[in-house]
Amino acid sequence: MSWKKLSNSQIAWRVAQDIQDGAYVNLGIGFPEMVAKFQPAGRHITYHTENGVLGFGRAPEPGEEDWDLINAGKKAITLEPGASFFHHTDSFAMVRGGHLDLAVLGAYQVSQNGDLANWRVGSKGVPAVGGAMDLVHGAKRVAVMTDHITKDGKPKLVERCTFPLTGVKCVTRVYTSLAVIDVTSAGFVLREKKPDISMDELQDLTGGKLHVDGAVGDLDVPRIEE
Amino acid sequence: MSWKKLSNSQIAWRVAQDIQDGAYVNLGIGFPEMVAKFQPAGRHITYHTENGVLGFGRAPEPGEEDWDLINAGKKAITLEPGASFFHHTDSFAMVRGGHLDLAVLGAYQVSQNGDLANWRVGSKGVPAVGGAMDLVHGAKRVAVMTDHITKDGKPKLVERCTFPLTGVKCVTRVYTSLAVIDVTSAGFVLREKKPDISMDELQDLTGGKLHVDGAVGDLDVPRIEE
Amino acid sequence: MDKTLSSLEDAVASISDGDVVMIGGFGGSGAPIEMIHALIDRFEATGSPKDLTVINNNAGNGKIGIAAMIDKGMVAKMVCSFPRSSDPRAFTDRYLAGEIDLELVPQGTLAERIRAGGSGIPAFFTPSSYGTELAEGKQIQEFDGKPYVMERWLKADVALVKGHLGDKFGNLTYRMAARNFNPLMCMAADRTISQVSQIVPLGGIEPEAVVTPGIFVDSVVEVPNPRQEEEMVRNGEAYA
Amino acid sequence: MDKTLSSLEDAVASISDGDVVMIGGFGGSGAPIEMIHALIDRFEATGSPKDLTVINNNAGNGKIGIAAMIDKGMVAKMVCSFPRSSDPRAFTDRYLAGEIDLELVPQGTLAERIRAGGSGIPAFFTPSSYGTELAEGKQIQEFDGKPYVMERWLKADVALVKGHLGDKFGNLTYRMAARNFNPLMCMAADRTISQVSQIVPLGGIEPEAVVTPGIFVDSVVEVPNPRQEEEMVRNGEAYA
Repeated sequence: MSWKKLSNSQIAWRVAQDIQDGAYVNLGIGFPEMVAKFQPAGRHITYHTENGVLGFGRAPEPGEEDWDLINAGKKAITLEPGASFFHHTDSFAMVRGGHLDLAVLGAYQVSQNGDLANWRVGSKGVPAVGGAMDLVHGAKRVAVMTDHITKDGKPKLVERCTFPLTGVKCVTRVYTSLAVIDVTSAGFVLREKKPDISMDELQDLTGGKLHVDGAVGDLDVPRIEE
Repeated sequence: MSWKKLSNSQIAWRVAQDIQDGAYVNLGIGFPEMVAKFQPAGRHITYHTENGVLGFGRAPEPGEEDWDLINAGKKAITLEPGASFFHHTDSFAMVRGGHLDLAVLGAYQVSQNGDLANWRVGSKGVPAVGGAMDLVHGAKRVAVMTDHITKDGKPKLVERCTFPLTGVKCVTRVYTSLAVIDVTSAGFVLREKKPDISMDELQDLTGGKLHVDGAVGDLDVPRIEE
Repeated sequence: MDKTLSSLEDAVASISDGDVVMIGGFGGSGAPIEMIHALIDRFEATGSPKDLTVINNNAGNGKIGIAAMIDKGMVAKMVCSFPRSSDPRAFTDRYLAGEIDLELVPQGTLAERIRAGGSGIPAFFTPSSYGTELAEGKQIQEFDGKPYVMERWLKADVALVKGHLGDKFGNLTYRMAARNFNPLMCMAADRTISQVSQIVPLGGIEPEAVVTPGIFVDSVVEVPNPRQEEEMVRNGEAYA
Repeated sequence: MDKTLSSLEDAVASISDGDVVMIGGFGGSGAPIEMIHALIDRFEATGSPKDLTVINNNAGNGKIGIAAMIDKGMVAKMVCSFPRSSDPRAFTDRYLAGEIDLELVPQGTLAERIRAGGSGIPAFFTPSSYGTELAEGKQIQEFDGKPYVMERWLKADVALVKGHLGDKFGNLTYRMAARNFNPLMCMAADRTISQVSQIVPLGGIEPEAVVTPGIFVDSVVEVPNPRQEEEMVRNGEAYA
C-alpha cells in the first residue's frame, strides 16, 4: 500500500475549489464546515445555515460570542455585510425549493444510485436527524465529503446502503480521501483519483463498480497545516 | 304589507353591535365595509384586509391617498397605531388558520345548511372570486349581511343554493333587512325579527323553514342618516 | 457578486416567448409598472415575448401595465383570482372573444400555491373552494372528518417584482401594502427580477429588516420615484 | 386591547396537565428560558402542569430549560428533530429508560408542519424523508414523476415564545437568529404567550418591521435582560 489518504482539511480544500463565485451554499454540521476555510480568493460565496441566517462569516473571537447569532451546529458566528435573518420555514424553503446551489454533507455510506446514509448507524441510542433529510433534497448539487473507507477499512461507497437512509437518489458528487466521484444514472463515475493509487487498488476499496467516462484527473491537493 | 326593511346602514349597525372588544375582523368588499362606521364606542376592533394589512382605519381625505396603502377593495386606507404589514400567504394564514374572530360577507344566497353563494350569479361574463372562497373558511364566525329578499321579492335565504357556491356549510349567522338568523345543524334558527313583521310574513319571505329555539328578540335599530 | 442591472431594457431581456411570468402587485399596489412597460417596449420592437402566461392577482386595469400587455396581444393566459378592476375592458374583451385563457384561483390558494412552488412543496390541502365549481376534478381528502381540496404548486420562468429598497445581493424590502404577492413570487420563479425605488449599499437594509433574502432574487434594477398604477389609471393614461 | 401581563407567573398560569406545548428556540437561541422556569416553579408548587407534550427543535441541554422540565418529570413526550445537545443527559436517560416518548421529525418538516397548523393547511407533501424509516406508514404520492411524503399539520394548546420587542397588541420582533421557530409557533397554538426583552408603546415597532403580527399572540410579558441558555449551560447552572 503505497498510497496516502488526503486529510480532512485536504478534502475540504478540494470541495472548496468547485464552489463557484456567487454560489449559495449550505455546509453540514461538523466536517463539512471546514470547507469555508478554503474558499478561493476572489470568489464571493454566501453561506446558509438552516436555523435562519444567510451570509454569515467566521467564528467570533472567544469571549465575543453573541448566542443569538449561531449556526445550525449551535456554534457562534458573525455576519458578513448583506446578511439576512428569516424564520425556519423560509429557511427550509431555500433548501427544499431548490434555491441553494450546493449542500455539502458528511456520510456513513453512499450507494451507487445516490442514496445517502448519514444520520444513524443502527437502531440503538437516541435518534436525531436535524436538517439532514431536508438538505439532501432541493439543492442543485448535493455533495458528500468523506473518508473513502471506514476506520476498519470497509468501503463507504457501496452498492446498497446498510445503514438507515437519509435520502434516496440524492447525492450528485462524492469527495473522498482518495477520489472525486460523480453519482450518475450509470452509478459511480470516477472523475479524479490520487495519483499514488492505482485503479485496481481504488476499486478494491470501493463497494460499487467505478465507471470511467472520459479522462480521470489527478486529485492533487496542496499540503495543509492541520 | 305593513313592515319596513332595514336600510343597508341599519343592517351594518346591527352587525357592529355583535363585534366584541378585542376582536379581529375581516369585512368583505363593498356593503360589509360599512360595519366599521358603526363600531360601538369603547371597543377596540382590529380590521384585517386580505392584501396584507392588520389594524387599518378610516379612508384618507381626498388628495391624501397613498396608493401603496390600500385594502382588498383597492380603496385607500390609513393605519391605526399598532398596525402591521405582511405578505399574502401570511394574510391568508390568518384567514384559513382560524385567527380571525369574524368575517362578514355579502350574499346572493344562503342555504339552510350554511352554504353560501356570493361570487357569481351564472356562467356568463368574466368570473372573479378574489378571497371569498378563503374567507368563508377559518374565521371563528362567518356572518353574512344581506337584504332578506332579492329586488324582485324572491328569498335569499333558501333551502338549497341555485347560484354557484362560494363555500359549503360555512355561514354561522345571517343579518338581513328583516331578521337575525343563526345557521345551525337544525337549519335556520330565528334570533331576532323586526317587530313590525309577523312570523308568518317572515316565513313567507324565507326559502327554508325558520326554526325558533328560545326567545325571538326584537330587531330594533336606530334611524341612521344615509 | 453584483446583481444590479443598469437598465430596464436589460432587466426584461431574457424573457422568452411562451414563458410563465409572475408579476407582483395587488391591483396597482406593488405592481412593477416600469418593468412591464419595458417588456412592452421590447415586444413592440422585436415581436417578443409573446404567448405569455401571466400570474397576477388581477388581470390589468385601464390601458397600462398588464392591461396594455393584453391589448398588445402578448398574453395567452392569465392565472388570477380577480380579473376585474375599475376598467377591466382589456381582459374582458379578449376573454369574451375567446382570445385569452383564464385559470381562476381563489386568492389565498393562489398565494399558497406560489409559496409552495418556491418551497419545494408539490401539493397541499386547503378547505378553500371545497364543494364549488373551482374544485371540480381536483383530489379531495378528509382530515379529521373535514373535506379538503388538493392544490398543486405554481412556478414560473420569470418573476417581475417591485421592491422598495434593494442591495446588490438582491435583498429587498417593500413599501407598506405593496408587499402582497411580491415576496412569494420571488421564491417561485427560475429568475426573479426586481425593480426597486432605491439601491442601497450592503448593510443599508438591516439583516432583521430584510423581507426577501437575496437568495430569491437574481437581478435588481433601480427605478427612482416609480409611478403608481392607480394614479395612472385615474389620469386615463395609456401605454401605447 | 392590552395583551401585556405583569408577571411570568400569570404568563404560565393557564397551561394544563396533558397540554401540547410548543416552545420556541433553536438550542438556546430564542429559548424563552424565564417562562420555562416559571412553569417549573408552578409545577414544583402545585404538581401541575404534567404529562406535557413538548414541541421544540431539540430536547433540552444541561440542567435548565426543557432539560430541567424533563428532569422534574413534567414531560411525557417530545416532538423534535434533534434530541441531542452538548449535555443531553436529561432526555437521554429518560428515553433509554422508556420514560419519555419521542416523535422524531426532520427539521424542515417540523417547521412546515407547524406553519401548516397555523395556516389551516391540514396536510402537505414534501420530498424530505422519502425512502427512510421516518416515512414509514405515511401516505406517498408521486408528482411530476417524483415521490413525496404526506405530512400532517402540527398544532398546540399553548406556545411559549421569546421575542425581542413587543407591544400591547402582541406585535413582535426577534433578535437575530433567535427568530427560528418562534414566529411559526405563534401561529399554531390556541394560546401564544411571549416573553419579550422590552414592551414598547404602540408604533414603537414600525408596521413594516413587525415579524409576528399581534393577531397570532395572546399575551406578552416583559423580561428585561433575558438570560442566554447557552451561557447558563456553559456555567453549569441547574434549575433545581
